[in-house]
Amino acid sequence: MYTEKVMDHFSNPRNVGEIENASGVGEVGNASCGDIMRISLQVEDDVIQDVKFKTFGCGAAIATSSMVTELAIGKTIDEALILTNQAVAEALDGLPAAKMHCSNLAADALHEAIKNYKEQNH
Amino acid sequence: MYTEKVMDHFSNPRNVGEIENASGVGEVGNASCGDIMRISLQVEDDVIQDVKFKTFGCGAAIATSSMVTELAIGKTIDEALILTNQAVAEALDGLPAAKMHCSNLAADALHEAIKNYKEQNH
Amino acid sequence: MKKIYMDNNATTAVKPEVLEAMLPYFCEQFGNPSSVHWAGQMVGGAIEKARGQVAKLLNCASAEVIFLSCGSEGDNYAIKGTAEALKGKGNHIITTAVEHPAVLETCEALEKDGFAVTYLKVDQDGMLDLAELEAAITDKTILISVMWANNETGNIFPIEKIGEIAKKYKVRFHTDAVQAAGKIPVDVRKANVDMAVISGHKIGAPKGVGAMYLRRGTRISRFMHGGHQERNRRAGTHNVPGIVGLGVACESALQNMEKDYAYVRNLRDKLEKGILSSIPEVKLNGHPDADLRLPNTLNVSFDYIEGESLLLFFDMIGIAASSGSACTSGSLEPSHVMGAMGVDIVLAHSSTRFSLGSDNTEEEIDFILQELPAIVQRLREMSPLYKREGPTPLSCDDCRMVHRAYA
Amino acid sequence: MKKIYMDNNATTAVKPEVLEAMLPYFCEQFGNPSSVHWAGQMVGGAIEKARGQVAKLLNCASAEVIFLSCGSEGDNYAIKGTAEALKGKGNHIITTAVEHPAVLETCEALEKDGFAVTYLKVDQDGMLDLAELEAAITDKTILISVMWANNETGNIFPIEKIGEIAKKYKVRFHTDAVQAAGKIPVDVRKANVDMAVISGHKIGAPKGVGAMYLRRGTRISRFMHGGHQERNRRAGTHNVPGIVGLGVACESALQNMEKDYAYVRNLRDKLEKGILSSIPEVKLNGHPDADLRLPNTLNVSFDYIEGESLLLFFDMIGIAASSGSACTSGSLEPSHVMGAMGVDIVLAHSSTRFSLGSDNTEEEIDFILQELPAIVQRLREMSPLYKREGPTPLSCDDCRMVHRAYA
Ligand SMILES: Cc1ncc(COP(=O)(O)O)c(C=O)c1O
Ligand SMILES: Cc1ncc(COP(=O)(O)O)c(C=O)c1O
Repeated sequence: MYTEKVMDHFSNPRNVGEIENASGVGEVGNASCGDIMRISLQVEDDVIQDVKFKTFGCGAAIATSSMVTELAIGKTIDEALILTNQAVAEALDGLPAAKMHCSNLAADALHEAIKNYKEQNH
Repeated sequence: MYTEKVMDHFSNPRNVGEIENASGVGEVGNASCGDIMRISLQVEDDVIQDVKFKTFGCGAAIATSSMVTELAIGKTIDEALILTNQAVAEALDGLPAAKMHCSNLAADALHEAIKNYKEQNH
Repeated sequence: MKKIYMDNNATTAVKPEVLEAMLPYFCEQFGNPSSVHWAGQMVGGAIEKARGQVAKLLNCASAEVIFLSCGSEGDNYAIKGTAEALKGKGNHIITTAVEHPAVLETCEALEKDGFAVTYLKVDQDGMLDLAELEAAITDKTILISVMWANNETGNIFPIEKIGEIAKKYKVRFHTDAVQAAGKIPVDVRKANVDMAVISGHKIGAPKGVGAMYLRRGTRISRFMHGGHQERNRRAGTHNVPGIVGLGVACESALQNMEKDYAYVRNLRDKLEKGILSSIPEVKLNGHPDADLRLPNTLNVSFDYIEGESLLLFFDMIGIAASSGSACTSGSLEPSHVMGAMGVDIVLAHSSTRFSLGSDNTEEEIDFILQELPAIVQRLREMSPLYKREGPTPLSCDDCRMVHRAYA
Repeated sequence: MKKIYMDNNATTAVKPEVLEAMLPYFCEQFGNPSSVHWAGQMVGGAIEKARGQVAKLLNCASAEVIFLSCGSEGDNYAIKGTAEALKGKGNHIITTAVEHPAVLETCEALEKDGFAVTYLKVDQDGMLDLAELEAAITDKTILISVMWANNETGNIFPIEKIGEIAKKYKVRFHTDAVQAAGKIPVDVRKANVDMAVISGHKIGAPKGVGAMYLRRGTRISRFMHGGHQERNRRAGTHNVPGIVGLGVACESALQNMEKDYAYVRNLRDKLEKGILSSIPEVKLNGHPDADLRLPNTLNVSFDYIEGESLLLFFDMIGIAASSGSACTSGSLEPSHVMGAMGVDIVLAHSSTRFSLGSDNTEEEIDFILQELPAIVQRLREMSPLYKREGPTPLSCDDCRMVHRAYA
């Protein structure tokens, strides 16, 4: 069902947790769909220094969350804003069709967190 | 599908043929149903001395025809008239349910032959 | 006693390589492919592999293959599913008088629900008049259903030409390819077919599995409601070993098709010529041009003899064949296919089908040709119709009543 | 890695004695039982033997057993066949909100055809109110369909009492006994059931075969049209090996029922107690009285965790279980059974089913109880819902739309 990369990120998720005194926090998803993703950021000079996630959801939800944290760290917030859910799925060598919609929201959560950071800082 | 007795009478049918100058001949059945039985009798002093049959039909039709000839030989015509299709089937240790109606007409053919004999002689 | 099996249109033995491929899926890889865990995941790939193998035989995409439980289910699904999905467009269905009961009875059931069905006639060779087919199309016609090859006579219908007509009038086209698939090329794309049905046990796969080609984008209502299997098209836990077997059988059939066609056809032609030349008063049922019949099928009527008794005599010497006579099929009327071809009723009752497979041998043909004349003669001597003087008694109202009760 | 299979309600491995009994029917005794010749006749007895074995498990007459391709087909046939046969009498069907999709989707399809369906609610323990059932009956009610046992929770419904109500009001009564048969006594006569459906692959027979008990004299329209198999009740060439396997599995289930019940129940109770006592914030789904659940089924929700990820973590250490979460079933909503029981949506997503079989061992239970707490804790630490301060975001209009597109 899942690619090796998905299984790797799912079974050894990177950057799990919540950043205390985060620069920004974003959450997307809802319990009906079975996926909730929460991303917290630490941003310095508009560069993402650290990202952590917490996710309630299926294997795809956890793996995309983990992957998005890896992709985001070190990027400027503008670079991170053009990161798409599709790109996250591709970085994982793809997701099953049924998972593309609801479980592939990690980039959205990242964008929400950046938005939240911007609201607080600009 | 068929009992051993049916298969015996089917594979080695008794009294196949037609009696020349028969005392009586009876035929029942039709091509639509796939069964036609023809019985010819030789009767002396109202006792059936010989019976022969010709049958177009399935295994059950041939076996019941063969059996009815065996049952009839030596009987008086009155005794033969009370022989039923059911009795013929029982003498063969039974027939499949689907064969009880159309293929089990041998006693009827015998009765027709007796009727024909009576018409000619009384 | 040596056993000679010549009833491959009724069912085939499972091919050894098919059974071998199936075996791991009963006790070891037994998972439900819908499951997330190892037991489910280890079989999912097997199903998709089989889907590809079926697709290759039919020349379609894997995603256009739906696995089912048998050929009958495919015919029911294709026809009822179309009727339900397109009832807003029209209520007219065109089929033929010589289809398998899975098509005919389904159409008859739809007639009770307000659909109008045209049952195209066939000529004495069992062939369709395509002009008649075209003329039957109205703006209410939602479906044409014509079998690719007939199970009793082996007649092959001009599916490509019918596909062109269907395309011209934009009418959906279903074909029951149960007898054709694996024996002759069945290219659903080339023939412009929208739905094609096959059944495993006719091609060396086990009983209890079938498949339908459903052209991408074809709207169809569900037949089997329930779970989400087969992308919501067919509910019920996948018959994994059966599906694996069907896949391997399709691959094997495709691989061996040319070779098997030539081999089996040669045997069949020998049997055909032998019977027609050595036994008097025999009628060939089906198209006289052997190219227009399946390579493995021979259907002949031995006049004056009822089919079941012939089969039983065959059986005594180990030969398995089948008959179009009433008594063998559970109903009380002879084959509707013989009826539609205008075959005389006695000849219809005496119709006998030999359907060969690649396991048959030339020695078997020789044996049959050697034994057959005496058997036929013996039964003829027993028949009141042979050398008969008077007319043959034909109909019987009683029995028709019984027939109706059964039907 | 040792594999621990605890998903027997999804499907079971074929029992060795079942496969052994089936094996001769693929390549050697491969005939079509409808055939007159040796190849057909040598398998006819096998089918009738299996019919007797199924009948014995259900306590009915052999002639009341119809072989089918799966449980879903049985539910489709029973419900659609009744609706069609009795539509002159009425158009009302009573079922429950917790049936298998094979029943629910079939009823929903009938609603489109003008039937009215009452979906009885269940309480928080997943149980029916029989007074409500009785009150739902009108003079238009033609069918009551209530499952014998629920596949997700294992809840056993009071089929005998429902049978009495059905009898009192002379309404036909169908029960989906797919999960009950073979695990607990299923006596269709005692329960006054008219139709009961079972499926092979839930009781150690292969996938692709099922059976229906149809009480003698029950009028039903055909579902699978076509040939005359099964006394005109189910078209399609018999799945001989599958049927043989189903027969042996039924015999074996009957023989071992008491022993297996005690054995499996003991393991399940240990697992249940162990989980509930060692992990906080766990909810039992189903009736708290273990006597009212199948002996093999345990359904629990681990709060804050989505089911599929739990299953995948289980899978990494070899444990196969299943989940009521949306993501695992192909649709996007969590289990309708959890929904009907009023289980909170997060808990519904975290519901996990362990369904045991007689192959499971005490060591396996110990292993699970040892590993489970850490897995649950790890996923909880990862969950934004665990120790959350704000409210849980609940609904999403977008996704509902997608759900509809899928259904
Ligand atoms: C209660 C119940 N009914 C029906 C079915 C359907 O059975 P099958 O998969 O054999 O169609 C199942 C299993 O999936 C079930 O658990
Ligand atoms: C032409 C044709 N269609 C359909 C079927 C039905 O197939 P199945 O027995 O797999 O349901 C058969 C065989 O019986 C057939 O010959």
